[in-house]
Amino acid sequence: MSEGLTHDKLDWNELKEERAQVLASWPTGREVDLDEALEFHRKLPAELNFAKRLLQAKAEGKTLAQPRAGVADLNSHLQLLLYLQDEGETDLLPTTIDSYTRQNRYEEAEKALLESVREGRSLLNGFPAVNHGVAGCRRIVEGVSRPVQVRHGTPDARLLAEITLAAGFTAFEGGGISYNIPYAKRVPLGDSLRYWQYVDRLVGFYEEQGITINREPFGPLTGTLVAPCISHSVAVIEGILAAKQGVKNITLGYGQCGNLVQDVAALQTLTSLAEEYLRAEGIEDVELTTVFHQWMGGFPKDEAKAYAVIALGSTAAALGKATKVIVKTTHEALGIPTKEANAQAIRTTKQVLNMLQDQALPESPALAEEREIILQETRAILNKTLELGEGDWALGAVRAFAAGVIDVPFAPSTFNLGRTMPARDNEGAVRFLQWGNLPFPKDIQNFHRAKLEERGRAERRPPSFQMVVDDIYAVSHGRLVGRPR
Amino acid sequence: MSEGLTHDKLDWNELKEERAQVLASWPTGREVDLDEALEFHRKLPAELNFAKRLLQAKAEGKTLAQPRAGVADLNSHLQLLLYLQDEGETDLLPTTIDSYTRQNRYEEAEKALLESVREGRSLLNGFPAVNHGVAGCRRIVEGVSRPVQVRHGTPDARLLAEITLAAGFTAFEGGGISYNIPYAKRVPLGDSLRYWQYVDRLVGFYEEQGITINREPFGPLTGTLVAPCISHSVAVIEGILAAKQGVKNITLGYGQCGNLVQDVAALQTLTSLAEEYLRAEGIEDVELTTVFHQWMGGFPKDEAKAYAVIALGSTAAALGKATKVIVKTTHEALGIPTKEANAQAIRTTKQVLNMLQDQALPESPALAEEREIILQETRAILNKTLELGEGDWALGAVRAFAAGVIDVPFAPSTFNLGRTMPARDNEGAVRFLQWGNLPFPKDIQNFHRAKLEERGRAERRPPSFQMVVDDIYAVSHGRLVGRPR
Amino acid sequence: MESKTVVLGVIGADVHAVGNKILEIALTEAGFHVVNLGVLVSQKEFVEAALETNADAILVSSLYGHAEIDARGLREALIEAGIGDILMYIGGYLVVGNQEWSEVEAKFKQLGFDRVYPPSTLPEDFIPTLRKDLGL
Amino acid sequence: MESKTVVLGVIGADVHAVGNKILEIALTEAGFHVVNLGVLVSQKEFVEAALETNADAILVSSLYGHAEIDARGLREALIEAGIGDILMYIGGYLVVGNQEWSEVEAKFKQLGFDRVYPPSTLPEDFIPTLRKDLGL
Ligand code: B12
Ligand code: B12
Repeated sequence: MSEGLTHDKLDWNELKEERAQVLASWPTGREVDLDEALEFHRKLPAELNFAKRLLQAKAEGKTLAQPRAGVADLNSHLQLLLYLQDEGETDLLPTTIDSYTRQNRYEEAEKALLESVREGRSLLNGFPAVNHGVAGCRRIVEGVSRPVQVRHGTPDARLLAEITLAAGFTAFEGGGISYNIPYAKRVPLGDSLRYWQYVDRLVGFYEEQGITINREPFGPLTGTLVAPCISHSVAVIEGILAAKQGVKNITLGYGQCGNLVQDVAALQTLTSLAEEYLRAEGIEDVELTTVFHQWMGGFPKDEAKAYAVIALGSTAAALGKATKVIVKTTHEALGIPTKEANAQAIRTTKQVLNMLQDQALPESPALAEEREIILQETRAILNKTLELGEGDWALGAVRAFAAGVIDVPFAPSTFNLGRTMPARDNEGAVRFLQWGNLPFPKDIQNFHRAKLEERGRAERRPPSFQMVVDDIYAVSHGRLVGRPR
Repeated sequence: MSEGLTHDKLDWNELKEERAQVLASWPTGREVDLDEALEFHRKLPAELNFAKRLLQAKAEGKTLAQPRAGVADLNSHLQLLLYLQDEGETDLLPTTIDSYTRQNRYEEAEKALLESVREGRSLLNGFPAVNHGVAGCRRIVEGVSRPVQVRHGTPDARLLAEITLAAGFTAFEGGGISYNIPYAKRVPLGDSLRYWQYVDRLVGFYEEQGITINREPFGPLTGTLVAPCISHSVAVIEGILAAKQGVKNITLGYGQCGNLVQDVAALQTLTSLAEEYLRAEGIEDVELTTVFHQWMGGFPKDEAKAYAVIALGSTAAALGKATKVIVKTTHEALGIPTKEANAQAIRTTKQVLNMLQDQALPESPALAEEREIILQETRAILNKTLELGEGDWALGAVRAFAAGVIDVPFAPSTFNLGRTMPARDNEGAVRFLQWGNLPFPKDIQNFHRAKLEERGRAERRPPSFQMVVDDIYAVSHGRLVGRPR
Repeated sequence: MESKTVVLGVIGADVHAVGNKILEIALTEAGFHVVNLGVLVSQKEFVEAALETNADAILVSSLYGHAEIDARGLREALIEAGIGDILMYIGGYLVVGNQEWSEVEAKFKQLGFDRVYPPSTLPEDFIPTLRKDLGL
Repeated sequence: MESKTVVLGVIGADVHAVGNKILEIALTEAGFHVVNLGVLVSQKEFVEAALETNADAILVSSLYGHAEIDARGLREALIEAGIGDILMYIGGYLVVGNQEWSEVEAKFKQLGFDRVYPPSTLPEDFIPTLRKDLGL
């Protein structure tokens, strides 16, 4: 699949054959009619267009809230979204796709969907949009009064994109790296990059016809001690790759690490880095916004404590002026949330966002230093990646992962080297105990070493893997830094 | 009562007659036996002494959590505290006193207590400690395994102090200003100051016998748009007055205003100001700690939103490194909380405190500026107060209130001038729309004027009383700044 | 339009002053003549003020949870003073804790209040009704 | 002491890798020989690995909610492969949402699991039992 991979724009006409194959891979593919879809999008009121809603928020300096949600059955899913809209007071809506669909296992999804309808409860952890087809999905878009995004974790989302965009969804999460490395084991990175060029090219086609679709690389990756430089590198690369295919409205993501200064510095550097590298590619007409994910690692089981984690994430998002924040729930450590728990978490989040709406983390030397660290680390990774790719970002990404120049901690993919070992420093910022092959200059290496030694001294133990394990459990056990018990 | 009021130390022997009168004012007064009480305190394990627990937390840089709680019946109250200890995971315990006792209406308290026992539900909004007497109160102190504080709102708390301290409580909230101006209408300030000198002298007596009792002026006052300079002035004066009577362990309080920078600046200046003015009085041996009150104004009714307000308060407390934080509950806008709601709020608070334990708001120009404003304003008020008092803080306080040099917004007391009008600026910090007779220098006056004009421009309306009304409702309606609807 | 007189106050040992100030402003803006007794108001003060000012209505606030005890007998005292049929409202946090509203309402209706308002009532929520009840 | 072999893996289309890595470390530290199949493991892979390594136990993880569907028939496949009596545990977030635990446990016992563990089980919560079950 990935033979001859480059970051250049795919030729829409040459894609015809591939599109025919993709649409034939499951019966509902037949329902896709681009002309009819464009017509539908043109009639969609502006406030239901996800891309426009984000730009409005950005202009107003507001942070919007968005939950995750998806169940198997169509009517139940629509009811769920309406509940989150009306009782959750949400700004943006999601449609989270189930895990079989994410692995293109539509038959299994179909079986579980039927069983779900029969048993009257969802046996799927999301909404099987491909199985519901264009007409089914459109009932969602037409049934709600907030913009809706497709959220998933699919290495090959070509059919899912064809169907949901034709149905009228106006935002599509994911990317060739971020929906492969944390979400797959054996899908070659070149393959998923190519699949996602197809998706981006499709979005680019809509854009050429005057319909702006928002695209959002998945920021948090494995959600577990992912330092900003790793997720920023992936976000910038996926942003460039999307822009090359004609995407004009991109939301870059980052998952809360937990140290307020690091989190705000991460948000502040995310778009500036992307702009810097886009400009270097001669791309100046892309609208960038940011998304902050509330804590993506293990949660406390106690709902009262989970509220604290949710509010802290909202605080960082607000003080860092993210364009939107993805909301967790108090059921995070219990299972897929009820609609009530989901709505409550959105309201908690919105109260924090509203109360902090007019405030930002004040500029300070600590914040500036943290930004500088993130900028230097990310540039080191990105520059090396481009060098490996001999000027091509797609090739560069494949080679950078193979070489461990980009290396996502705890990732299941065999195409990720897995040599880095993150751990928190004494103030809870995520640093590297081992940076593997990350191309860090000496002073950055020393910085990480010093930071972990400082923690080691405070804890009277040498920096070691036990710190990592303690850090992984820490938030669910009620703290940020995994101190020795 | 207040004739001949000065800030000098009361002579313990000269107090004998007054003590006899106080103890005779309700039958349980007879139970007070100071020698027996001292014996009990001496045997109390160190970890149950409130003052020591605070010093430990201060040394470790930790912020402790403390709820409010009190019901009429003794057993029910003990059960309530045990629940907050075991299920709430609280660090410190309270015993909140009912409103009849606060007004010395022990007969009414007695009636309501009996009716509460009969009906099996509390008809009182707190624990009538005087009616329960020394023996009753001691069952509380002996029944729990956290230090317990008496929290109330009593202009004349002499008997309450005698009884609860004799029972073994190791911390006593209140002060001659802070438990009068927001809590009474017609009690002359000189009288309440003198009543509280009695209380402080009693605490000083315990101290002379080697028993440290913590004293805490009530920081938030009316809880409604009280700018730091007002509450800091009161805190410093009450701190000095307590220290003059021999109190050695004082916790100074501040109620969350809502702007993070202002709140942290307030916490940072609170002890430094107190030290400065104590030193000027030649007092150097007082241990100072701080208490941060989560949002004291009107709360949102929705529990999910209330969680956000609670978590935001905890965040400011942690980032400002308060020694303890007083916890609100999600039932704040519904009525006195159930024990479950109370415990949940403590756990939410503790999760925030723990996760932010190793972080502080980084030093920044904005923070320094805010501190400078608070320092200048408070010094202006305090210096004028001392001038009015001709070197005496007690006299100065009486005259300062009469002159509006200290002026608490929305206070019910007729001894408060009530000429100031606070309102939020465009970033939510509490400023003055009208500063009445607060002795602000010209540049400070201009600062407030400019801040409110800035907000006015943003809202396209001139600064006016409508802003104040909007600000009062704002948090319960889901935001901090009361923007025009 | 002739303006109606209302007596306003927070009953008992209650010192919650903020809502009281807001109500005074809102009622005055709505055209009422407001006699505001402030906080810590006894039953006697309510009765005397109503008599003295020839008031058309009494608005009792209670925020701190003791209203049940504090308001008992107020209607009887008004009857005794010869103004037993004066319109009387009560509002605030009327009981300790968060109890079933219908029961709270019934309890205070029985104590002689014509209308009973739950926590967080805004001026705009009841002033129209007050005008109607007073024939405005 | 001879060391027992356990096969470890996350079943179905599930990619939650963190707990799996932690379990591998903890079991290895506890003296087991761990054959870790990682995430996205099919029933067939579990059976083959158990056969090939002559394993003493199979530890199945499922975090994403589809265990009910993914684990159906695994015991039967093991029986067919001639190792039907191998000790088998399952743990994680086994169903979609937060369902009554006793029902979840019963459901998976019926599917042929010897022990069923709820969310947030720590290594120290089950390794002692595993040792006992394996006669260590
Ligand atoms: C600020 C505050 C204080 C301040 C008051 C300062 C002052 N002197 O004014 C301080 C800190 C001193 C204080 C003290 C106490 N408080 Co207080 N306080 C509050 C708080 C947070 C806000 C009140 C407020 O100002 N709201 C804003 C104004 C604008 O709204 P409002 O007062 O509700 O009034 C509006 C409506 O109710 C309505 N309304 C009011 N009266 C009437 C009458 C009629 C006829 C109508 C139609 C409408 C109406 O119109 C008003 C304008 O919109 C509330 C909880 C909350 N609401 O979030 C607790 C609360 C009222 N307090 C409470 C308590 C118990 C106390 C204390 C006993 C301390 C304690 N145990 O915690 C003491 C009592 C002191 C005393 N003797 O009265 C409880 C009452 C509980 C209950 N009834 O079950 C509450 C509900 C908090 C709680 N959940 O525990 N408090
Ligand atoms: C991090 C995370 C992710 C990361 C995973 C990255 C990666 N590749 O590893 C990402 C973001 C990619 C992700 C994706 C998804 N996730 Co996820 N994820 C989590 C989260 C937050 C933490 C998991 C974790 O790492 N915990 C830390 C480790 C150490 O703990 P652990 O995994 O629980 O494992 C321990 C124990 O369970 C136990 N254990 C595990 N297995 C076994 C086996 C035996 C025999 C025994 C005895 C014990 C045992 O021991 C382990 C060590 O202590 C949890 C919620 C939570 N716990 O707070 C949700 C959660 C597991 N995810 C969930 C879901 C639904 C998904 C998605 C479908 C997306 C969605 N709809 O939101 C996708 C699924 C992708 C897929 N195909 O699998 C749900 C499952 C819901 C349910 N079952 O009802 C959870 C519970 C969140 C929720 N409440 O909705 N997720």
